[in-house]
Amino acid sequence: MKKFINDPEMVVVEELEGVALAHPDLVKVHFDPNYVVRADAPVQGKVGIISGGGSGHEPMHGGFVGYGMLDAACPGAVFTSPTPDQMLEATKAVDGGAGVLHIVKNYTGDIMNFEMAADLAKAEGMQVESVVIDDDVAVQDSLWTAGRRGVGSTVLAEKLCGAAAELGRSLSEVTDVCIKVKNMGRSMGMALTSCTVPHAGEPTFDLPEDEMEIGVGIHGEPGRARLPLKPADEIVEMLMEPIVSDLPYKAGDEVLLFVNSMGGTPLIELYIAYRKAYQICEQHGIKVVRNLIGSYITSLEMAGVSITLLKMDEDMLKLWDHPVLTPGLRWGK
Amino acid sequence: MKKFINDPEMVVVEELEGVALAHPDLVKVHFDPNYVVRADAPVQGKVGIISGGGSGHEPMHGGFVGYGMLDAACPGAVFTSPTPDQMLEATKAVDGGAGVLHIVKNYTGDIMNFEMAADLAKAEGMQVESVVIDDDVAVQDSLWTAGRRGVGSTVLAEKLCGAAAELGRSLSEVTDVCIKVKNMGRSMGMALTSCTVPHAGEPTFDLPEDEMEIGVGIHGEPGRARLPLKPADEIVEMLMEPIVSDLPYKAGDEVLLFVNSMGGTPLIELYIAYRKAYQICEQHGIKVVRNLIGSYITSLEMAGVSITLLKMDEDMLKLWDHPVLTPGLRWGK
Amino acid sequence: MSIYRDDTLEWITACADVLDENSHYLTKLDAAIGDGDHGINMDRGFNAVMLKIPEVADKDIGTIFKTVGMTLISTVGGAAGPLYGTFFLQAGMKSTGKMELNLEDWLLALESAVAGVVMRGKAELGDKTMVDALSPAVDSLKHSMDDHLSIGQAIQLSAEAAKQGMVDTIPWVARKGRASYLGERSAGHQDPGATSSYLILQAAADTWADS
Amino acid sequence: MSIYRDDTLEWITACADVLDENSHYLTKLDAAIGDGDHGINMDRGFNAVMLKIPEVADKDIGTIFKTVGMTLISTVGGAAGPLYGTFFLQAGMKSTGKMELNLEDWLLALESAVAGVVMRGKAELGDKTMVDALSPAVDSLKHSMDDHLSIGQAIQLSAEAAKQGMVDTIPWVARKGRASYLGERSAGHQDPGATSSYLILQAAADTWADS
Ligand SMILES: Nc1ncnc2c1ncn2[C@@H]1O[C@H](COP(=O)(O)OP(=O)(O)O)[C@@H](O)[C@H]1O
Ligand SMILES: Nc1ncnc2c1ncn2[C@@H]1O[C@H](COP(=O)(O)OP(=O)(O)O)[C@@H](O)[C@H]1O
Ligand SMILES: [Mg+2]
Ligand SMILES: [Mg+2]
Ligand SMILES: [Mg+2]
Ligand SMILES: [Mg+2]
Repeated sequence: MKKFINDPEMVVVEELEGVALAHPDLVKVHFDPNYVVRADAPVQGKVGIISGGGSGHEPMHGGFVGYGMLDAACPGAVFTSPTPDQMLEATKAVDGGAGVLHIVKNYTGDIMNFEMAADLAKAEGMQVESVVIDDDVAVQDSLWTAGRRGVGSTVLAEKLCGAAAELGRSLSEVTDVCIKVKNMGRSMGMALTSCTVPHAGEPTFDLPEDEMEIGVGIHGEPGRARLPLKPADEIVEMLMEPIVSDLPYKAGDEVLLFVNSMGGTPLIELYIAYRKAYQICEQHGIKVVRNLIGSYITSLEMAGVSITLLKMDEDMLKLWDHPVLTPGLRWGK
Repeated sequence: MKKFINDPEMVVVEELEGVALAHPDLVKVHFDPNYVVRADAPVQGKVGIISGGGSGHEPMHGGFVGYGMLDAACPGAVFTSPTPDQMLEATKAVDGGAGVLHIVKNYTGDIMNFEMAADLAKAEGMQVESVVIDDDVAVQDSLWTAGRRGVGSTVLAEKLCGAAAELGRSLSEVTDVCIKVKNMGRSMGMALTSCTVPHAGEPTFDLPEDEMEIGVGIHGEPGRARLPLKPADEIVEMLMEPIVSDLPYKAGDEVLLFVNSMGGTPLIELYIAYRKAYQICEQHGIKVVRNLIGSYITSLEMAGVSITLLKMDEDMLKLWDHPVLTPGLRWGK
Repeated sequence: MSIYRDDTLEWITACADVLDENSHYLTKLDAAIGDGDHGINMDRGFNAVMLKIPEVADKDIGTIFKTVGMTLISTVGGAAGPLYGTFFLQAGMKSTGKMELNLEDWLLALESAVAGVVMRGKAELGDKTMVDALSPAVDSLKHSMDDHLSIGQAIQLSAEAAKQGMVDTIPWVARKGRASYLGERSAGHQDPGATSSYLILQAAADTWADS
Repeated sequence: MSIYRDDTLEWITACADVLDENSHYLTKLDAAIGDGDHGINMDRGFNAVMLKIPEVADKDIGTIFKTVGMTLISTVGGAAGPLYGTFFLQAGMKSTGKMELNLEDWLLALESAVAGVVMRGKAELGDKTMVDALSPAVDSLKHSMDDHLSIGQAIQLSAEAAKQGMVDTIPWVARKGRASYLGERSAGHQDPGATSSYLILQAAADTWADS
């Protein structure tokens, strides 16, 4: 394992220390329980927005705390959902009297831990809503399984809900925005290499030089299929087809196209992916009206790409364009 | 070689096509000769700022074209400096009558190609200044060698000069800002893994599982020494000591601390590096007043980290904080 | 014969030991069909438990189990944290004020613990989760009660039932938890949570063999 | 005996071939002490040259060499682009209007070409660059002139001198170009640019052996 770390045990804490030193103007970091919270929290009268999940997906979620996005983020151990006390304390810290929205990615652990936290917070008299993001079309959806994983749409939900809250919308209105993202967003990812959980010390999976994992999860969960390595354009087709046909996205739809690096894939390759994804949208008559290209929801150093489409309406465009000022996403401020 | 590409020959062109599709509001991409230029170029009466170099360092330089930073960027083949016709055409395209500054990284190829372009541009009656950035303390400086390489300070120079030009400063004033960055910035990098030039198809160097390359160049040039892999904090010390003692940075100095990923190192590890670098500054009484943390000057998918210190004064702070609106760096707009 | 307060403390210690020893093994199982952290998660949780236990070592069994549960909830995270946390919390509820447990007490505690896991995780038998190891253990205990076996014998049989349940998960397709994302590809792998459940119940059997 | 226009075209084609064949080798040399692209750069440049050459194949040698130079400048990039570009531009200047070159013409062309490289790159003998192969070739040509050798013989000797110059670079510490960043660690490696220079001059010797 080759990582730029000290002790595997200390990775999350030391990273959070770095965040605290780097962005004191934007965020405060609370330790034990661990959460990252807006420097000016709680914002009175504003709906508070919280997300969280295992570490190793940076900048998600801690990097999205700040004006116009999250009020707090709860980082768990690497790839392990955080514990209820983190979410409870964070919820208390951001509650400005207008209620708190929990944006949860659909993983059994995240669901259960957030559920316990929400129960505890409600028991203490707080108003809490939860929306579960489950946009990964790599996974077959069914009432009988854990359902789809939450991936790229989460970043977009955090942005749009953050803007809605900033605009003074109510908890139920902000929740509706989140549900819209949940309903209108679809994603799929793939890996060229495995990631290595620091504590585990060896790659989560073995991927021979000439193979790739299509439909991989952001924790290195195996995907739909292991296939021979293909040129970028073919891979993008393999990702786009299930995405487009799932919602389905149709001619005339306006979308945000989000091309994401799993961590180890550099920007030069992302633009090659973006180019092909854009062309496929064009072929379908789908209009790309906004985009996001970069490392936003990662899997440690895994090489790979994920693509998210989000169908946009006028309100969502307005919320997307609203200023945001966080360590990981910043414009207009 | 595992890359998300189609044909190694087409990497740069396809990436540029992606950039063109992704950011038509910010930039135009010109092909043959290849350059990325501000959508609104030339800005009349404003000093034009151009940089360029081999591709593979994204977002540098093409990702820094836009309001408040570069007017144009000339991408060469991967790790190969661009040709004079690219710089000549780009210079013409951005000349708004106030002259053009070429920000050149100190590599023999970049120097010679920019030199030829500047000669040609001057012959056509344009006013051109050039500043060569050579901030890499890993390399011994001497009159008898090619001197130090240009690395991280280049990004900072592009930001500060871009702001100065936006504020209406003259070519000689903008050039002075660039010279100040050249004089006040120092950098050093290291690699955990090699990068692979697409065309070459195999890693530029072999680095065993338990070794690292200290002082590596952004083209995978071997560095000062190959050493056993160490914990992050020790590595940061090995990078910071030569940087701090070179200028030297002294107690009371105000600096911008730039912690950069070589491409394959994820954000979680960068914050661990930032934490230690900040602490070392503190120990020296050096005050970190601004920072930049992320993948800004990369070496394809190389895993590794580089650190840049830039001593700031009041004017530089003002220029740093000035709005910037480019694909790769964005705030205030 | 009874399980005394100190026996439960011994069991918790044995759990910590066996999970530490098997941390890598559990993680490998989880890497195959999950995200490769189950062993790390359980080890982290029981390390925290071992630090917490001295504070309540002189309390009743209910308090001890509840403390284990609360500690697991706030240190394990992931799916296993709320599930094993609920497991011990529920066992603790049923043991409130008790300084010793007879076989019926233990059955009620375990039954309630497993019911808590099912309520929290909504998994059914055959979904390829820890429930597939836990549920058969409860059933086995019930039979042993009917057959008037000793606690030691009964608990050994219940651990064996858990083991069988664990092994049964191998060919199944997961329908709950992270492994369910794999669909058919989850078949052929033993469920890590079922494995840790077996280890925990086997630790009870080993610790209480003479009860 | 003379080098005719068609001989120069043949030489350029031979350069393209030999650089294509040795692209991987040159790149490996460059990977050791540079950035691993020299072979790719030269190959890209001479591929472009081969596309351009037909347009000027009926012109004078000066035009042909200048076209090679301009094409290399606008397609090679890196250090080698301006250097080899200047090399052929300068050779072209000295051959303006000529349809054939005698030994003295070739000497003047090569001398001017190498002077152009030195002017552009400011490298001195012993800096471990292409100059270390090119300069000895010029010196050798001068001696051959004095010794009244045939063009074919003279050019073969100059290629041998280039080869010796190339081999001489191995133990040296680079003082120019990317390899200079390595300091002492550049010793023990043959300079890629000196190698391509030798290959180019050897291609001339092979092509013009009977001139
Ligand atoms: N809904 C559920 N009900 C019961 N057990 C579950 C459920 N989901 C997951 N599990 C158990 O949790 C185990 C995984 O735990 P762990 O790896 O620690 O959590 P995570 O999947 O969050 O990484 C699985 O092997 C399975 O036995
Ligand atoms: N200043 C210089 N003068 C002469 N030759 C040089 C100089 N700098 C570099 N070279 C030559 O250029 C070669 C490297 O070319 P190449 O790899 O194509 O360019 P780059 O170093 O930009 O990648 C070196 O091996 C050396 O022979
Ligand atoms: Mg997990
Ligand atoms: Mg090069
Ligand atoms: Mg797991
Ligand atoms: Mg080179």
